[in-house]
Amino acid sequence: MSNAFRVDALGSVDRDKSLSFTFDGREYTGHPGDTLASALLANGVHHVATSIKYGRPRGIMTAGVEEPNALVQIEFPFPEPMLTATTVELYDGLVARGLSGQGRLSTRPDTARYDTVHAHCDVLVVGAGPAGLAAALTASRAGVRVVVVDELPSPGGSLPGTAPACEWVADVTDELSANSDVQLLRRTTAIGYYDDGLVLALEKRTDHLGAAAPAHVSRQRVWRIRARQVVFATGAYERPIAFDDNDRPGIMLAGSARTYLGRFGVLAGREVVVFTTNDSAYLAATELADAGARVRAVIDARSEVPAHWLDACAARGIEVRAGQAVSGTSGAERITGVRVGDEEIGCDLLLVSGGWNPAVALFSQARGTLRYDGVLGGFVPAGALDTVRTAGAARGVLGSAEVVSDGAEAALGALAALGKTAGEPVALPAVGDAPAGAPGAVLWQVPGSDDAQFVDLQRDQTVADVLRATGAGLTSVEHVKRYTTIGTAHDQGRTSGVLTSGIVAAALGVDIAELGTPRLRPPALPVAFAAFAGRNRGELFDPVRVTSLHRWHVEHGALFENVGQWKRPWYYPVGGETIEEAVLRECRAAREGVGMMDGSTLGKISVQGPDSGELLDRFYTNVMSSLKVGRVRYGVMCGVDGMVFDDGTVLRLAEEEFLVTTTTGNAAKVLDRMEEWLQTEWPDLRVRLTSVTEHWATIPLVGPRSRDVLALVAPTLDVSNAAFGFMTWQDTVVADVPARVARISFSGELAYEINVPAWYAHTVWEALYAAGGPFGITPYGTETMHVLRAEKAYPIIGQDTDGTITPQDLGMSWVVSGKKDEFVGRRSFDRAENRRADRKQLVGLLPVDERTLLPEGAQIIATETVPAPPVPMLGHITSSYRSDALGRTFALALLRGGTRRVGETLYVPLEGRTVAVTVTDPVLYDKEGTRRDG
Amino acid sequence: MQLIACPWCGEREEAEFHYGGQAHVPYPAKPADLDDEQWAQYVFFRDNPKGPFAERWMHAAGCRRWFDALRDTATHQFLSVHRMGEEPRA
Amino acid sequence: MTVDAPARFSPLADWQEAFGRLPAGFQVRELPFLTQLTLRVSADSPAAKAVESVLGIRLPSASRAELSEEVKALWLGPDEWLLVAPADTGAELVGRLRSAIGEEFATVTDVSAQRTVLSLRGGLTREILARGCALDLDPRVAPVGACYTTLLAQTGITLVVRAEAAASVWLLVRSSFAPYAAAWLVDAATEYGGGAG
Amino acid sequence: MTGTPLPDHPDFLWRNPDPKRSYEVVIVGGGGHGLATAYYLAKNHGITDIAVLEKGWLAGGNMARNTTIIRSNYLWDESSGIYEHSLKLWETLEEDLDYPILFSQRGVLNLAHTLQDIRDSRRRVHANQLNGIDAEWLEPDEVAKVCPIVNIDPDVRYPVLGATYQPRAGIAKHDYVAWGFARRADAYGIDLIQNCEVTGIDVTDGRVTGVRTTRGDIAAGKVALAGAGHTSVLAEMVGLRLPLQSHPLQALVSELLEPVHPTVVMSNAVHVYVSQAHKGELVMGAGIDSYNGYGQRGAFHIIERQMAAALELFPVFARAHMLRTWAGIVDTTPDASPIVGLTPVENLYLNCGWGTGGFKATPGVGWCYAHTVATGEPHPYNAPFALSRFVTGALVDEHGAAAVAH
Repeated sequence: MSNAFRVDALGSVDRDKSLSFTFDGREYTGHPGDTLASALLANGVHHVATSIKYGRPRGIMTAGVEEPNALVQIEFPFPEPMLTATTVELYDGLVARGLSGQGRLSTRPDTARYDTVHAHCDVLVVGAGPAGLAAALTASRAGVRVVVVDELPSPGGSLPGTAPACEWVADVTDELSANSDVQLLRRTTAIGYYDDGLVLALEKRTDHLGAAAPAHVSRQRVWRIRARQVVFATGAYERPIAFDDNDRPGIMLAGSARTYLGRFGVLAGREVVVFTTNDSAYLAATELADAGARVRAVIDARSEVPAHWLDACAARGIEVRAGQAVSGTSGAERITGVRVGDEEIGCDLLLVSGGWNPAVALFSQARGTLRYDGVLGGFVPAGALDTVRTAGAARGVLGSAEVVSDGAEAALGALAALGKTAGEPVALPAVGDAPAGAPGAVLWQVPGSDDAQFVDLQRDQTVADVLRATGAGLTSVEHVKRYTTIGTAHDQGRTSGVLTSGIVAAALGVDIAELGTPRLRPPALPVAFAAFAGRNRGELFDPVRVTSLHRWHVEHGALFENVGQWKRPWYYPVGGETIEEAVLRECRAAREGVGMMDGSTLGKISVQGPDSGELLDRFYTNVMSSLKVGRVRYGVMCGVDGMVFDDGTVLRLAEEEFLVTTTTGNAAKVLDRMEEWLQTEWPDLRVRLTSVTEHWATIPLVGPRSRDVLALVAPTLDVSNAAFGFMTWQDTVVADVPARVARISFSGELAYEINVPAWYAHTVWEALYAAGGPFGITPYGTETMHVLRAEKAYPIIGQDTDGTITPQDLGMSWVVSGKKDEFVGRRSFDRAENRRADRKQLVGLLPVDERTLLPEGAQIIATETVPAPPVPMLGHITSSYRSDALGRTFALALLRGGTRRVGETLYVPLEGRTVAVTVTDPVLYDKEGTRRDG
Repeated sequence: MQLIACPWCGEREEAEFHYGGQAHVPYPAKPADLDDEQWAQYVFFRDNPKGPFAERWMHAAGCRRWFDALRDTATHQFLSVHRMGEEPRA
Repeated sequence: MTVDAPARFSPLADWQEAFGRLPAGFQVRELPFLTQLTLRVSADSPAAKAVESVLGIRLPSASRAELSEEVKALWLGPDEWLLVAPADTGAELVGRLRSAIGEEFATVTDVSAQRTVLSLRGGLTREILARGCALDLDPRVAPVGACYTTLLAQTGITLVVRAEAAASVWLLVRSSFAPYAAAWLVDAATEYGGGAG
Repeated sequence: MTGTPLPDHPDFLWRNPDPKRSYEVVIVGGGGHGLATAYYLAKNHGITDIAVLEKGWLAGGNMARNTTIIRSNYLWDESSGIYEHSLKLWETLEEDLDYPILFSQRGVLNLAHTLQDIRDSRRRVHANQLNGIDAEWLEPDEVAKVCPIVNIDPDVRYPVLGATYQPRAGIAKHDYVAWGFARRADAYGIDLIQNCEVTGIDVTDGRVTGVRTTRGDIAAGKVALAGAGHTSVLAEMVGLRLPLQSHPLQALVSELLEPVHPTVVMSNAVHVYVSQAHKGELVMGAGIDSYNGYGQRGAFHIIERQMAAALELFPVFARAHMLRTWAGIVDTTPDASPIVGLTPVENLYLNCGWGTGGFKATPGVGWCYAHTVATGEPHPYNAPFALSRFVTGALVDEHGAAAVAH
């Protein structure tokens, strides 16, 4: 009985090929061109899902994205939750099952590719139905750049599958395809309108290929189409009617039955009753009858039916009952009959048409206003916007010929807005429309049992639920939506929204035009998370920034730390060392022999111009303008709030040229901030800033033997303390490479910072590494750097500060100039809160037990036993390490009134105990500074 | 994703820009002369109108120039942009 | 002085093989070690004129590059250009420019290793760039000489249209972001075969 | 539990009265905070001559647009004080309101991705514990036990290095919460007046006397502002300038899914926070849009970025579908902490600046703000959040602890 409901000579599926698929555990066949829904219907399957709340059988109600019932879970080739059977293109091997409310995510990783493409055009046409095609062709002939997106595999939309219509579609499509300035995107659904003509669309590129989809082609693609003019030719959705038991399988919207017949050659039933409020359903009645169905009756809620439809029905033996309504249905898994008045009419298919709701979601997102059309019984665009217009059924125009003209008209409007002249007019298709009909009636509900009349089938909400909401005091449709959850499901209320408003308006006795409908939010179609993520996954999720020495670090076994987007060597374990062992070894080398590290990530800003010193004086808390050429000075910058913002060294390269270094994490922020103030506050200063961060590689060479190593690789440089003193710099040649070397130390040891153009970093690094071999030169990473600097109480901005700490809090009053009246942030130091004696200040903490390593982040309290909460906290530990040099553990902490507490014993509460600590001056190593000159 | 018309580079996507908040809030000439209240006004208080708002933006991923813009915060639409120190142009 | 010049490595030295596997319609090559100078000068100032006379070109206006001479000038901002010259000419060029500028206010900074230059060519170039660049690169909108500093996916780039017929562009990218840019370009070409590696 | 049908709302919620000419207290803003304040004014202070004025529909602003995360594990004593007060109220709120608010204490994980994240997280945990707040530090394998779908692979771009965990934290159903307060307030005789926009605030001799609205002038003994993102617009009516900036904040939901996500996960580093709500939908929040805006919509690249980050953390979400996105308007302050207290205008009170923290604070701030309005003095829990802190510099800076303090 395979495909028993397939009708010969209708539809465009490829009957020469068969596709096997499995639904709810049973195997079926269909054809290329089918959707899962059409293939199921061809096999006579109507019951495809179960409702979420009442567990009622549900069928296939529509033929498109508006489907509220036929929700399916794809299981093969890859699990995907909650798709509508009406939009899943059939492929060989598809395995799916009907859902009851919840979908299932795969636990397997999704290896499919997804991507994003930007496109630009003068006119974007959304929808390639009759209106859209006419709009696209009109625009195309004017010589502008056009993009057309359409959700179906082939253009044509709702046009009937008759020969003249098909021919017209083929002609238009051929002409569009021949124009290189026209891009026609099939299987592509516009999902959102964003600002300034940006429309996002989702293209399903390989879904229809199933398991045969090539792995290297993206499965789905998000198009970001930037259009100067947009025409939404998005059609309309047919509206159901609320009547008793209106949710059974075999109840379908009338237009959808036409689609199944015309596009897929599928007769959705053999014994048919049609219930309508308007002319459009007569097309379904006659077409289905012509295809062999027995149409038992057309129940028309209107008292007057146009004569030509009466004639057409009579000619086919179809009874028309005017002024009547379907008041209920019977059946279990499938409808078996309808009740009209006192009479029961047997059927296996009930077609319903309550009129048409223009698809206005995208127009609404574009902030177009809607108005209620009383004849249509729906909301239509109130008018075109400057750059956005609607055409055809999307603005309530019905009838193929009218729709085509309207599409062309919309494109002419767009062209006029672009200042373009139209080309040759578009020919109308010979579709032989029916004579003008009578207006439809607006009917929301047939009186009956409110609790058996479904409004939102996906949420299982009935008229009774709506009335309960209004009875509870709710007067806004948004409240009713939330009370009932109507419109919040997968279909976003495409079939239920206007109906709900109609029922609410009737219940409250207000005008539906005033009441409106719930707001439609993007995306217009549910979109897989992965499609939006696109290619920004895995290694492309976020750029990895690396220095020119990265390969060396990798080859030498470094483990890396993420610092912003940078990968920095964290430590270099040797022979299975733990981090603790490695860091102790690295520290020892730097303190006793020589170490080297990659400091290239430090921010570097070239500051040039006659007013450079003045600019720096305004930013740094100390004076930079007095720095002599050839010398280096440490500086701190604050925010306007007086809190430490960044620190670093400043080299004066020439009378009018400084080189500023920043912390790694703040490199861009410091440059941005300096540029901002220069451009906006002080444009009169003659200064230019240029980032040279990545031009220079920076290699600190650190330790008592660093001088020996440098001497070997820089034979022309006098490395003696007399010739090359602390906090000076020199241009020289290192390993045959022109280099700038500075005597800067972030460890307290004798140290040189060697800067070379980044291309040469590897060569210079290797030369240092080789020359240092006899001295045991040891590469070290950020962890060792942190220990070394902590032993000297050099703060790490962001670790020992948290945006609430001033230079004074860090014990660095010396870096705050008393000579300057003003620098950024100075005024904040005088606020009440800044004058408090009990501010948190940076101190050292020595655990009384020298082996106890305090956890960073631990809090400090005054008592050995922990009182009941809330416990008064005195501060917290910012840095904590095991020190090779000190032979013990130590910590830095921000402690309330800390400098006055030096010598006190305080306590750090840890799980179930407290650790006694002695407060000390933060500088714990070489307080006298004897080591910096070697 | 709005398009913002950089006064130098023309229209670019908003992701290229950095927001700088309210425009025309000059750094006080002599901060030391301000009382705490006045200083707090400069540091922390900015207008927050619903409607047209004079703002500063920077074309961070482009020419890196700061510029002034008049933007409607109710609709998010830019009403005008102009270069620093120049008069607004529609 | 030594006989051999010290070895140097460009940011994408390790990527030649991956670039070599790209499809015919999308050829990527790193142009290593080009001299790059940041010039900051007020347009039309005496200093700018002095620079122009040294280079023999007019400094290009917004969103344009001047490509006619040996030293190319790329507009980066209203008072900022990137001068791109053959490798190893930086010191000499800086010297010439600074002496021409004299006492006027303009700055020239050697930033040769700050960015690397990628040459992209082939019929797929625009299509692949469109996967991460939001700008309209249609030749009618972005003709030869167009120069945009913008975003490619998540990295800043300066894009210069070198030739229309062969769809040839330069991408200048910060050295630390260059491996990301390379990985992104190679990945973007996956669906055309080759390159996926 | 995930995947169960929602309980029905009561058959009656509230009257829809016309405004009277005068009230003892007028609350401007019928969101969660305004409704909770009205409720606690009646319950704790016996004041019922109150109107709550709402320019649209009740609880239709941020209350309808947030991701419903409730937690109290904030860094500073001042913050954890008021949020923990709130969390304690949440724990009995269902009975108190006699409304099924679906408060689900499923725990919240705040992920750490960098070494500095770890330091900041542990600092917060230590502080929380000493403040009597349940907080734990979890290593990556323990994170996976709490939430098996989190990707703890160390080789990803920003690996999960651990997390803080507050077991008592969780989520609730926002509409139910708001309507629970509203129904109780209405039952006390408080007038909830919708479609009533305040267009002016009357002040005589430095003292507030009433408001002007689209539904007529209303005299008031006291006026309490609870306008969230629109507070600047309201304060401007009396010439009061506030350190507030209003920004779009976006969120989204998926379709209904079988239970996969048992807790709440937040990652400030990559701007993701996600839970699976009662019916089974994934509810996710994104980062704040950078610019000021009252448009209740944000830019799409924020969502795109968030999807990428979500998939890094939760690869199983790849084929979940985004059903709807929306945006609220959050009013942010320079220190990422709220402003709750008195104003220079007598009998005019201020509650604003909650940024992304407003929902979780609803009962707590309602309680404290009611105290402030009733007594004319701030409650100890909101005293630190005075407007004056921006002058003295006594900020409660939550930026350091949570760049996005959801």
